[in-house]
Amino acid sequence: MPQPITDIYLPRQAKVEQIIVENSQISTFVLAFSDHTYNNAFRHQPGQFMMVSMPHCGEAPISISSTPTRPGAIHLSVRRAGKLTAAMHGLRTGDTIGLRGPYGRPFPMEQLQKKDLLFVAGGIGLAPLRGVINGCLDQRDQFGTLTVLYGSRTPSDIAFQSDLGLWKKQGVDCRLTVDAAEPGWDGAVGLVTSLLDDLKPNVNQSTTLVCGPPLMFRAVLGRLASMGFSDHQVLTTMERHMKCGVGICRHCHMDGKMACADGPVFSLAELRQLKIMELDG
Amino acid sequence: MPHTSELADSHLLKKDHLKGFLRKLAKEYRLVAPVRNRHSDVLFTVIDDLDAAEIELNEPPQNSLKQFFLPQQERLYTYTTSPEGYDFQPIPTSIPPTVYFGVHPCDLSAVLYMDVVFSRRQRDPFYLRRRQGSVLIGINCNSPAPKCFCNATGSGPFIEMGSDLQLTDLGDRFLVEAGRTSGHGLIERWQGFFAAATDKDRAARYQAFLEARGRFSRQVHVEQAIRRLEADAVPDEVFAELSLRCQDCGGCAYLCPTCTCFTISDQPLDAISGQRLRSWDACTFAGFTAMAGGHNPVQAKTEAIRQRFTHKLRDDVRLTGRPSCVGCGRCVGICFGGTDIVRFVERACQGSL
Amino acid sequence: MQDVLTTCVYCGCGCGLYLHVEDGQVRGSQPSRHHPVSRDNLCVKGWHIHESINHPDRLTTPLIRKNGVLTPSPWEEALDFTARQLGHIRDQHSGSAIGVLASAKCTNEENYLLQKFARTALNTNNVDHCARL
Amino acid sequence: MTNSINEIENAEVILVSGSNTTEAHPQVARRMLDAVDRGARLIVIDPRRTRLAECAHLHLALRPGTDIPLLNAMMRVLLDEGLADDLFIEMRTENFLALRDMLNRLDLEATAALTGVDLPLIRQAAQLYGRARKAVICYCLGVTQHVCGTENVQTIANLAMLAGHIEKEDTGVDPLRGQNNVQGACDMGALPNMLPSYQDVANQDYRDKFERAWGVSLPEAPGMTLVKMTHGGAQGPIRAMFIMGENPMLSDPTLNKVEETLRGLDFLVVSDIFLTETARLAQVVFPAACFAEKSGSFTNSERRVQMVRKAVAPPGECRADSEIIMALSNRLGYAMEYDSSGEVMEEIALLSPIYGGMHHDRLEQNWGLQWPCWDRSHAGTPFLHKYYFTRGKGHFMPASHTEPGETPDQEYPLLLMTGRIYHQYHTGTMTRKSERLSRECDHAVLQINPKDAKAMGLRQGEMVRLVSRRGEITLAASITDQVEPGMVYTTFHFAEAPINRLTNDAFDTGSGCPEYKVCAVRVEKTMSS
Repeated sequence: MPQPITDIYLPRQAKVEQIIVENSQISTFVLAFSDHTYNNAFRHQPGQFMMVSMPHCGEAPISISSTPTRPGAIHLSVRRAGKLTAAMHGLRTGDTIGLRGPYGRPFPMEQLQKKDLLFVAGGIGLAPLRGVINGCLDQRDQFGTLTVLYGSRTPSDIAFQSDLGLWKKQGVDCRLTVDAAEPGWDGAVGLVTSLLDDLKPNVNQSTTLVCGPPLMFRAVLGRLASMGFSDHQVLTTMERHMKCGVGICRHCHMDGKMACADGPVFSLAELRQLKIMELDG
Repeated sequence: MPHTSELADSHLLKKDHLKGFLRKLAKEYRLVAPVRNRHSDVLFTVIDDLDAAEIELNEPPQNSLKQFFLPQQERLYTYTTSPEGYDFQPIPTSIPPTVYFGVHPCDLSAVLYMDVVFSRRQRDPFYLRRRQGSVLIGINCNSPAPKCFCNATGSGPFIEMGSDLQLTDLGDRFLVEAGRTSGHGLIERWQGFFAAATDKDRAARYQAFLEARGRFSRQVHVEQAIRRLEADAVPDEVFAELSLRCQDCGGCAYLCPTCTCFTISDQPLDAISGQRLRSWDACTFAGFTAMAGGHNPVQAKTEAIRQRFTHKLRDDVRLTGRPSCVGCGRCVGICFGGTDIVRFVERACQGSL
Repeated sequence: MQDVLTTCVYCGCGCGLYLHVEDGQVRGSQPSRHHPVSRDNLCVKGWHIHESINHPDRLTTPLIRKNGVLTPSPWEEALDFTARQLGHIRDQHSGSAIGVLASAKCTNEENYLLQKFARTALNTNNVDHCARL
Repeated sequence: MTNSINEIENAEVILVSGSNTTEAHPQVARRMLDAVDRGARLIVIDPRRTRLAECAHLHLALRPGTDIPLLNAMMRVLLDEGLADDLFIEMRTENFLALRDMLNRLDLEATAALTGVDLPLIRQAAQLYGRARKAVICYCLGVTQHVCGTENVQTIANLAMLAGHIEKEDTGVDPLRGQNNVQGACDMGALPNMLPSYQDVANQDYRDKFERAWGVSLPEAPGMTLVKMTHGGAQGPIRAMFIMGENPMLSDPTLNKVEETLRGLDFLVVSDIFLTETARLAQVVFPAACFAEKSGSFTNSERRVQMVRKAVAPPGECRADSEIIMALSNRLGYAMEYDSSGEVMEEIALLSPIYGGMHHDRLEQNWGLQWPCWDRSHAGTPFLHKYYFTRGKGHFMPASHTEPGETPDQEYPLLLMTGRIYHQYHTGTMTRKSERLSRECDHAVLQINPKDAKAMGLRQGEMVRLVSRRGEITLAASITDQVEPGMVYTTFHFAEAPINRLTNDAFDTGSGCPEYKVCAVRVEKTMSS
């Protein structure tokens, strides 16, 4: 007898509870499933993503920027890039969208326990790391020192400012840099790699989580290697075009791996096995 | 390949009675078989009138079973937006229980591969609702077609698994082997059509296999290409040369019985409603990997072509132990620029033995 | 479920292709293997020809401009109105005040009928199509 | 085409001129590349380094509009090196002396310089072509869409006749027809000067024949061409138009003039499957059935007449164009009663000699028939000009260089060429409805050489304004060495960047073909960048 099959592609309705404008291009959408029972039971792990549906726009993968330690709401931080994300930026509180997930291999939180964690991000790249950082803060005694290096184009492009402020208050070493200064900016100017120069991490005790555009990514990897980080101590999350989210449709192929199901979180050691543009240029 | 079927449950069906048997099946199942139409093309076709259909078991059909389990374009949901919210309604599809008759070993292997793709990581509801309740009746290939190379991919010309019933043409009769419980059930149900096969019949099957194996018109060194890919020994120039010739038609992927890449997209019906479609896609298209905003992690055609061949001949071997090219030859000779898998295998193996 | 052989409309090559019909809708296309032009393959346009056939943006009802707006109207009204307008101009000016554009995308039979219509009913040789584009 | 498409793969030398074959005629390109795989030599004449040019043995990147001098130079080489086919010229042609005299007067160096192609390359091309036993020339709109299009075509014919490369299987001159049934529309007499089957409307005998069959008297004077009809202006002589399945609001040159003309009409009726840019201007729009919803026939580029079959019912209230035409004709006092498209074809066969043996029952069998097909016992004609040319002997028509209607100057320093792209068809009415085709290519780009881009400080993908004397559009720059410095190229498929607002309405007086391949433009940076 044919068994009933769960419809893995069916989006569930979720309501926009709050919109946090992070900068002119990035907003964080605080969402809850309309089905309260489902919403209360929903759990994810940091580094996973949701497939988001918007009317007439199809679906796109968006990484979850909230931490599972604060259940009840899903945060999706979204940069305006294409048709679907542009439509999301037109959402208002109370509107509904479609969600399915969570999908993908998360950050290995258990392996990170007791470690000093160094987060390096550029632009929207801080979104997937935000959930990890907040998770660490919620279980502060399980992790070592927390350092966040964050690069933006200009001071007014600096996103997640309220998070950065809260993190600083809770003892996170947050350091910012911009590509181009504006009047009133007295912080660092230059690539995020330059912030690494000032750090003296206990490399053996540390793991680095990197997320940002390909150019930044490559530059940071070079710098980390010269600081003594091994490829196993560097984690990242990959961005790819996705359609199914569950490892079938192959749009997110990475030399034999699927970013959606084998990733999106990979260690640099794993990525080195693959021919991918992020590493080969 | 063992010289007799591992499943000793074998029977005889006289060719004279094939149509009678199919007529019985057609009463309880939808019947699909390769039919030569009035334009002389052979297509897997839903047979409504058994007497009018010219079932063709020699020339391989131009389409495969892919389009029955993964249609070229399938409607998944309708959606509406209203003040109450944004709501998806699944589109119900009732697929009648279907007998797929006259399936060649390459296409049977392809179905087995698709079963893995659509249930390994997640059970794909849309594939499975079409696949469940299907009965596969295979036919071994006594005379492989000129473009065939299933001998090189381990998926023919005879096959030991994958079908419910497996037929071998022994001249005036078919040797029928029941591969699965459902196959035994079919034979039991209509046992009047079948006689017990003797060792002589099984010997005749083996003889047919030996002769078929000798009838391939080309040697395609698939295993060697697999080894070269695994050793990363295929020069970049091979992919560059092939990519210059690729004309971006997608035909190789669309005709391929194991190319299962798909896309999901929305088609608005009006301002507040629409439908979500799933349709075939091809990894050689530039837009296959392009992300919102224009960035494309596959930056050159060369890389797309590399992905196509490494997926079939390296990644799937790692995953399932065998290539997902089943040697059916459909993509051979149809490429606008001559970038087919046989040419790739030739180029990849150049200068090595 | 049915596959109907027809001729592609996307260039002068004239591929033979099958339209795959399911539930009264065209859901796919595939080349004819033995057709002398298509020879078992289509270009990317031919492989996606079904997407424009069953597209929701298709016109489905006659439109008449009413108060400046193209408004859905019954066939009889649209045909009567058109015939009256064309007849009026033909009779008042002459057939040569009417221009008729046939189509390189329509069938031979339709092109034949349209030029015949122009030359007989409208009494004009002003009939052409974008042959040179 | 004088040959069949499949003959191309058997040629020894293929000379392609003004055809972006891989993009516009993929199946023809497939035969060319197959031929190359079998050892054939491929020569491409194109100002741009197209994909086909990349696969070619010789690429002659001529200056746009210099086809005639280039071909004349090739012919001179044939003469000088004894590669002319004297026997063929003697037996099958006339007026050779005029051509020979013209060629002998030619200054070869200066002619080559005019074309911008190195003389040794021209010589090599001529030798390859001249020495081949089986050679085809394929040409397309890159040859015809010039003010001297007719002379360009005649010069190609001169070259083929001089080398004796015509009249045989796998050998000939093959104009590639762009649209799916442009051949058929011409054959059917959808032309202002021709009745069906190219029977001249000015000829009393032909008119008599049709008047007897149709039962009315026919207008004698040839009608107006499309460009004349659509460019008459608001107060032009045309007061009403009936447009069936065409979109001149995107496809015709100098669109501003087209829009003025169409808006100025007393009455415009359009029959189409989508609400096109042209239909938006109409007083009445008829919803037409598309090709999958009706039966009939198309004629392809190799003159093959093949069936179009109904697969599904038309959506909503759509009707086939034939039904619409009949309903209007009946209302206008001319009775038309056909029960089927097959009945129409019977009338076509009756009145059009080249379609004389074409009836639907025959077209249903095999793969249609190639015209001429004189009667029901005739098997059709895979290649033309066997034993004799249609007009008797092949007539050499010497031609010399004609400057384009507009050339770059200080104010408009760049030369604009327009054409087609693989993923879109014509005005995009159908192809742009496809999710996949749109994903692969959904906007117009302006190809510009890196040198010119650098001089202007353009970045890849930057939006630029393209300006000609007739209008301007905005589109994205695509920096590529596919185009030479001083040239830019784009396509006409996209309503957001209607390039024909810019193109010149200079046209070939011989054919009425607009000069889409050459006009003068300049590129400006947009404010936003």
